[in-house]
Amino acid sequence: MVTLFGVFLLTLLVITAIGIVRAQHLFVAVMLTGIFSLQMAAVFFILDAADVALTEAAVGAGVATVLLLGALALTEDREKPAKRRAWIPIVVVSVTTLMVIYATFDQPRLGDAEAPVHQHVAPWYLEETPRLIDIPNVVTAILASFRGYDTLGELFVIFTAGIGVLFLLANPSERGTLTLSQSAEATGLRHHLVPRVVGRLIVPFILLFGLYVQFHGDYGPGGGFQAGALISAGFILYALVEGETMALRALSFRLLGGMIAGGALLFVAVGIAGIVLGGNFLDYSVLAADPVAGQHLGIMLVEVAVGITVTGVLLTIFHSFAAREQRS
Amino acid sequence: MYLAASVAILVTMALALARALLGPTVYDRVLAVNMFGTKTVLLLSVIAFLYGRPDFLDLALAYALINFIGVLAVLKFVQDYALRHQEPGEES
Amino acid sequence: MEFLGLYNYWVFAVLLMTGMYAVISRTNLIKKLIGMTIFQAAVFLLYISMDKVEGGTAPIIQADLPGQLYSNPLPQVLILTAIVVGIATLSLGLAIVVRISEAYGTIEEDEIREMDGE
Amino acid sequence: MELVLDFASWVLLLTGGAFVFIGGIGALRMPDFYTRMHAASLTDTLGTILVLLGIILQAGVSLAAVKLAAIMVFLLLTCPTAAYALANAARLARLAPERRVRDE
Repeated sequence: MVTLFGVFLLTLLVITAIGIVRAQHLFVAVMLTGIFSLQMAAVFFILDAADVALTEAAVGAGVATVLLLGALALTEDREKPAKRRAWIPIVVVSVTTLMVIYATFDQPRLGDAEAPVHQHVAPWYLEETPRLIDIPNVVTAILASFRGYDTLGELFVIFTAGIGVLFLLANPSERGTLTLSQSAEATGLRHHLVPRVVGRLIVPFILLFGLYVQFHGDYGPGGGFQAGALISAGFILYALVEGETMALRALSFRLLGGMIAGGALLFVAVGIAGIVLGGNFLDYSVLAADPVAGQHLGIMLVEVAVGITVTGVLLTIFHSFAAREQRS
Repeated sequence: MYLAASVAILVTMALALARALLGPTVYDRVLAVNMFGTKTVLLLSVIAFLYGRPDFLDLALAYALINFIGVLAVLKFVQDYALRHQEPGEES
Repeated sequence: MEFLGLYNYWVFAVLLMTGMYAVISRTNLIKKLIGMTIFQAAVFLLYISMDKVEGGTAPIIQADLPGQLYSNPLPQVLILTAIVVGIATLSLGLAIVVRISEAYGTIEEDEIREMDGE
Repeated sequence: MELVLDFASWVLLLTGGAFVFIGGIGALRMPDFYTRMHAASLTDTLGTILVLLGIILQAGVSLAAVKLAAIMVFLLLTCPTAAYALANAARLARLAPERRVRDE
């Protein structure tokens, strides 16, 4: 029955995607992207991927819409109508769609336990995680320990993207001491009493929930990526209701820069600590006397590192866009 | 009975999507996004119980906490827009 | 019910190409980026569809239920990180679009080409 | 006792589902934006309360019930705020009418 829910949601997903492409008004496209993200999260949840759904929820609801609106405010919010009807793309896209659909007939059916993808390393991860690492959430175990190299790489991609946005948008002379004018824009929604009161009330809960997701990630859905996105959503809410200036007073640009670098360095430091103590890079078993306790410690430190960097990068990006808006 | 409730929620999601696609004003679409968000919270809670894993309510909780940030961002966007485009003598 | 087993992959194909269409046929740069996120989401959907095991549950081990089947955790790890990387790269793209808009006064690709004197 | 609780949660879930559905119809069929908002946000909150209460009765005294109660409280706080922000945005745009903000 739940599979049918999935089919229904997937159909809505396709309709939404076509709606996004057809929308002339970019603002409308952004709003439909919000719906698209909600549907994706529900589909992920139905397909047993609770961690992924939580990530999509934290990123799609809190951060993506705000960033896209920030970019629209800096550019244009309307697409120019196409001068001519593009036949070639339609033909190319239709033919490719049919080819990909033809290729899917060789795919194993959804939920087939005999599919090749389930035969390789996945059973080993599921069997050995309780013995080697002893945390219930296998996703966190793989993310932080078994495939720690991957995660380190991904973290550095995020790091690089954050630095790139900073280079492109932040004014060098203002960096570090970015102070915003007290104009009406800089104060955000301060004069709106209802959002301000409710926002103030909700922000601590979002941050608390973010910390819960961060440190409960070994036992339930969660971890550094989700927590980073949730905590940045909390600070973005604070910046919206209290103004950029107040948010930067809480977490200054300089501190955010430190967080971006500090998280990545902490991850590498944990890896090097493994070498120093006689193991391999990112081998947490040697971090404590007991290998399993070492794994617990290593996973916690690495997840904290991820959380710090993700928070730093997302907030830096948000503030860079907002500061650009001030100047223009 | 979970099924009945979730079918009602799914149909409402489709209605909200229809409103989002039809418009006619952009605010109708924002309204539809917000509606879709609360319906997602409900659907996730119901499915968590259908699956018998109530520890996954964290997801619904996350949406309940941060889903309204998008609408606040819309308010700020429109407000800034109105401020920037309010040149004297310009009316349409 | 047999054909429903492939429905996820068909949706993947259609979404992939919807995103692709936005990227290759639209001239607006932000629309292209939004198309790219749809393309990305299609890939996420493909991976997550592959992880499902019939009768399985999310790979968070329940000690009180031995013998419980779990879905494949590996694609979930890949996609979990890819979502956050996706938003980071999207904002990098948006930052570039903002700079283009400031330099050229437009974000339409063909107008930018004209200004470059092609 | 078990039966009474089951029946109560059954009724709550069904009425909640009905309210959610009616809200959806209202949001689709009402003639203009402000009335649509009224339909959406009013029955939204009521439907949400009923559905979540129905699930809480099923969950019994557990961590899940606490989480559900938290979800309910947060939704009741954030939904009206979102409605306020949306109505304000719409009003602002009417005050400074600008074709680019208005669709079409």
